Amino acid sequence: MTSIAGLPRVEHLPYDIARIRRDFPILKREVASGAQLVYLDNAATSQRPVQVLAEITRFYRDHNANIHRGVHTLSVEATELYEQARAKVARFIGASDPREIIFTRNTTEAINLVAHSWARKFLKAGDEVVVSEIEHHSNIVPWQMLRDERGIVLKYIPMLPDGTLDLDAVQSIITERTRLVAITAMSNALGTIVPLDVIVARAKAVGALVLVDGAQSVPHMPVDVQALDVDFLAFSGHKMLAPFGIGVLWGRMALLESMDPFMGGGDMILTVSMEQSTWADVPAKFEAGTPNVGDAVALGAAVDYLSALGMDEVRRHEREITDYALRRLADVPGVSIFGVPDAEHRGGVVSFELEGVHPHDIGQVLDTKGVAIRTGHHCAQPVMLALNVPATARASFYIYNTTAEVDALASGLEEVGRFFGVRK
Amino acid sequence: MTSIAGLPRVEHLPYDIARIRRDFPILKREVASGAQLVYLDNAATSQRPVQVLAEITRFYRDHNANIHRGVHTLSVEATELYEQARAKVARFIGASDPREIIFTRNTTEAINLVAHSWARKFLKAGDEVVVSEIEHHSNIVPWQMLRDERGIVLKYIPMLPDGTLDLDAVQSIITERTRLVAITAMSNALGTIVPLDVIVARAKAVGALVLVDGAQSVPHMPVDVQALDVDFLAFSGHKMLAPFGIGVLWGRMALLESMDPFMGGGDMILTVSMEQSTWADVPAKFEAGTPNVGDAVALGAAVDYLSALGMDEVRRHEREITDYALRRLADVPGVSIFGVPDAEHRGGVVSFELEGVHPHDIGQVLDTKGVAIRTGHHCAQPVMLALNVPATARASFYIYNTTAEVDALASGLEEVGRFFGVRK
Amino acid sequence: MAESGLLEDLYREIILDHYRQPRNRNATIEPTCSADGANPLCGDQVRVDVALVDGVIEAISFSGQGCSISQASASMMTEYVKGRTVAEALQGVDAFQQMMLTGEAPDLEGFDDIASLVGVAKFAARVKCASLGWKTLAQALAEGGGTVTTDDGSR
Amino acid sequence: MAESGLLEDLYREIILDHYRQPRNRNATIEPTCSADGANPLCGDQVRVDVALVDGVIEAISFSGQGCSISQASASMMTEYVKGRTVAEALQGVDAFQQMMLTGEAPDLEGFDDIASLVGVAKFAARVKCASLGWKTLAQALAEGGGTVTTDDGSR
Ligand SMILES: Cc1ncc(COP(=O)(O)O)c(C=O)c1O
Ligand SMILES: Cc1ncc(COP(=O)(O)O)c(C=O)c1O
Repeated sequence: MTSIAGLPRVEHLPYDIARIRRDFPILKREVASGAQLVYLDNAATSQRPVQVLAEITRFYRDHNANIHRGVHTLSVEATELYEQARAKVARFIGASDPREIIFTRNTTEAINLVAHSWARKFLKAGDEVVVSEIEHHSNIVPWQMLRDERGIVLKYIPMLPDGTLDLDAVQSIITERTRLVAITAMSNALGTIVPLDVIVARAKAVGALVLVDGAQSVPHMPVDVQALDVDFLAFSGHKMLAPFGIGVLWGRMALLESMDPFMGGGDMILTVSMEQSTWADVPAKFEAGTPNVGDAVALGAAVDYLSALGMDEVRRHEREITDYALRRLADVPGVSIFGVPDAEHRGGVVSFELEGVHPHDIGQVLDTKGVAIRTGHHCAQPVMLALNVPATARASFYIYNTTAEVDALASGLEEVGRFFGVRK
Repeated sequence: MTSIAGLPRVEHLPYDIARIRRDFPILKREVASGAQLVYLDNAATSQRPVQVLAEITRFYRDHNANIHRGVHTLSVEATELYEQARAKVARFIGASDPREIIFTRNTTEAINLVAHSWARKFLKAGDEVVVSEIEHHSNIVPWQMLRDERGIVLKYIPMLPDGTLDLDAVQSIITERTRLVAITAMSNALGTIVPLDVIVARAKAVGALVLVDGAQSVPHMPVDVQALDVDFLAFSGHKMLAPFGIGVLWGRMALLESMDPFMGGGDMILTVSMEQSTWADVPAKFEAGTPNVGDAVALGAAVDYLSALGMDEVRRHEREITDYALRRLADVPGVSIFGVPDAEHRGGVVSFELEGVHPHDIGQVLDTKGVAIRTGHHCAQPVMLALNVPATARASFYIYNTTAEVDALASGLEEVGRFFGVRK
Repeated sequence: MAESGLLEDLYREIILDHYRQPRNRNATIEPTCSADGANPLCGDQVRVDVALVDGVIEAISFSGQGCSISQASASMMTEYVKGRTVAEALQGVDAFQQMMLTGEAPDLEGFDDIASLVGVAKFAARVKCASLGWKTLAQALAEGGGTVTTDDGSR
Repeated sequence: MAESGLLEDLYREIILDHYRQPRNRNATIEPTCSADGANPLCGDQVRVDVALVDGVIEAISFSGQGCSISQASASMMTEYVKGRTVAEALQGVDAFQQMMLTGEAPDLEGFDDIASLVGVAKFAARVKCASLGWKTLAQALAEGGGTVTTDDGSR
């Protein structure tokens, strides 16, 4: 097992946006209309730099083999690369032990794994799981399914009209019966940054565990599991420069050891007889079947890329862009922005509506200008319900976005307004 | 949803091994000792042709976006490519409806999905699930877990000493209480090709469903789900030229519709409120969270590659290589081969032992000659138990392997024998 | 501009007209059958109420919310089917679905406005929006009414 | 040949000698403590029986099956610890583990044969084989004996 100490150091690079953009050739692409792409759908998935794509190709062209303890050179190399990626991810989120990193397909599988392997084992009817009203469906539906199957009680920390959580309610909603608080660090629909410390403090006070949905925080800001003092962290590679198909569950070693396996199959066993099987140790216990070795290795490269920039710098850049976007869009006739008004308390996500124009139409018209935004419920229907809108339009930023791209969005919106006859 | 009829035709290519090998640059690699790679570990995972690697890069460089019903160009393109891959896979295995293709991580997840979403819903204590003694752990452990959780009865069709199944026992083991027969089409440890027709006939007679573990058959021989007349088929992309991280569960539409979801999260829902959620239709119901779009698209390219060769030709080539290997290895002093003696009834898998030398040592010494084989229990410990060996050495072939490579294996084994002092 | 051409392909003037001034929207009728339709992934919702007399659609109303395409298409649908028999209406539904599939406008009497939606066929993500009103009408006319959704599990 | 050099790095003559003629294998002793070890992924198994008298390993036996590396290493281990105190034996276990980690042979009296296993450190997949006998010995000497495995969940 590769140790964190054994990893090569990552060289720090200055934050040079022109250089960064050159690493993403897709940004030079034109869409059907002939307009150049302005990619503002990063909360759905990020783009991938050439370094990550090169790593995928390099892995398959030079080292590809199955890692199941093969004795031949390729298998040994592939195993080393896979375990090195695990160590890189551990270092990236401040985990002390690479074995605490479980590779999953995505955030969704990571959360389902906890619902299956921890909650099904340790929770009984009447035990409470607390989530919030601003969760992504992936952090709601697994708990609803568990509720329906096992009779646990599912409670929500309410959202205030500005998209923040009702922190006063936290004290009364998290109770002595609460066994788990499963909470997002950042809302994908509104960009709200959740003050985890308040929630963790209350959870600790009642002896509940804390699972953080880091799908939107790990890609965009420094995250340190020791400093957060939480128990589980789930996130997806595809939102942080890595390929689709690879995600992470981090958990405290003692917890992971206490849990049941999730799926059964090759590689998660110690012994199998026709009568009975015994389980392998963590993390293998949770990685049944042939893992996604290639994409895990590529996630290691993605993490290196982000580390070279520095997550503080990533956050600084996004805060600047978001601040600019909040001000720029406020000037567009008919636009109203949902959520907290300042970039200090939100990630690089700006959800908005344009008076008299359905989000779907906004997205469609912007697309002809090359501007790619997301429209819909963003897998957060409870948020839509609370805002009393069927859907919103959402622009979301990442390391390569520029203020010029925000301008393109704003002037595109002005044209949408004209096209659909929004009064000035 | 892309239809099969709408897919482009695949041009047939003559079986030209020199051309095929050029598509796999890794085959020119040298291992640490300076010897050229002879890759004979294909049952663990295949190599990937440049066409598949190019497709991954092309997807991410030109079309990358999340597919969750985005309205912008990239998202529409990515969705189309993803659904086209689904249709390609459907065509490849003779499924009539692309919606019957569920993308999973691998065979293991596909089988666990059935255990979770079908068996947990429809089986009750005392119901029987029948597997065989030659199954991969992935088709044993999920059923043992279900047995321990729900009290179903797990039965095994025994293996005969030659590695074939005891077909006489099939009649008595599959009974009126049998609800599911989960059976491999080809043993990964011994290469045994299972006469599925016999088993399907008996299963039908008692009204049991049949799940086929196609991890070793779909990559290596023509497979048509209509002709097989089975209910589920599970297989892995990484054993058939596609990347890691993508696998398939095929199931009959009516069955899939009757099943509960597997994981909960984004994209598998129709509506989510804080109180209750409703499920999306098949296949989305089973694909919670962001799918592995890039690798699914690459699987489509892999399937095109295999279709261009023709699966009949693939099988013919492997039968020839296997036939040659069986004869060639029989001549090596001290070698005994496990399993059926003729290549007609086995896939391209040759498991063997070398008198007086532990498989691990065989693998290690061969590696210095560049020859990559697998040693161990091949995730089939019951087979090892039945053969009364701790492990075997296994060579397994694919479309690019040559008789010259079999010769390299054989002369390597001769040297292993000399090195460890096997008497002639 | 290239992009404007594309845009106008989708958003023909007649469509915007129906969107801004929907026909038979929230009309007061005494329905004999109704159905609800939803495209939950866009947030589109529509309800169709039909007053059938002797197999003829005497009056029709739609309500709900959605994008311009879904609203305009529902509006045009109501205009088209009003006064027609159930069989004719269902034929219209078929013709519409066909148009979305093939990208070719059918040669059908009274379909001229509707044919302006032909451009939608090029926008896979929007076909569901355009079809919603029509599918909901078919559901209303079918025995029992009920709820339809245009999310077929594909993406 | 290049490959031969590599091979001989791993399979030193002394290792093959211990493999072909294991010392203290299946010896008849009256054990005071024992432990079983397994490396299920290779099929390696070993049992270590120890006869302790006043904190000194008076007699030792190993049995089981496995590859040349695991067998030779267990054989060398028994030779090394026989006659030593528990503390000295455990120091040997530490020194061995250290050697596998660093790829450098320790400067320890009586470790000369064992140092021939230093080449194993370069073969990640084989370190577990080489360590099995030593870990099992440590387990036997620890309170209670029991079972160890060298599969730590990594690959
Ligand atoms: C027959 C068989 N079934 C199942 C599997 C499991 O496949 P995966 O590890 O891709 O899930 C394998 C792969 O080794 C296999 O050979
Ligand atoms: C906050 C949040 N949680 C969970 C998810 C689900 O991630 P995935 O679809 O990669 O499983 C997302 C992605 O949209 C998200 O933004």
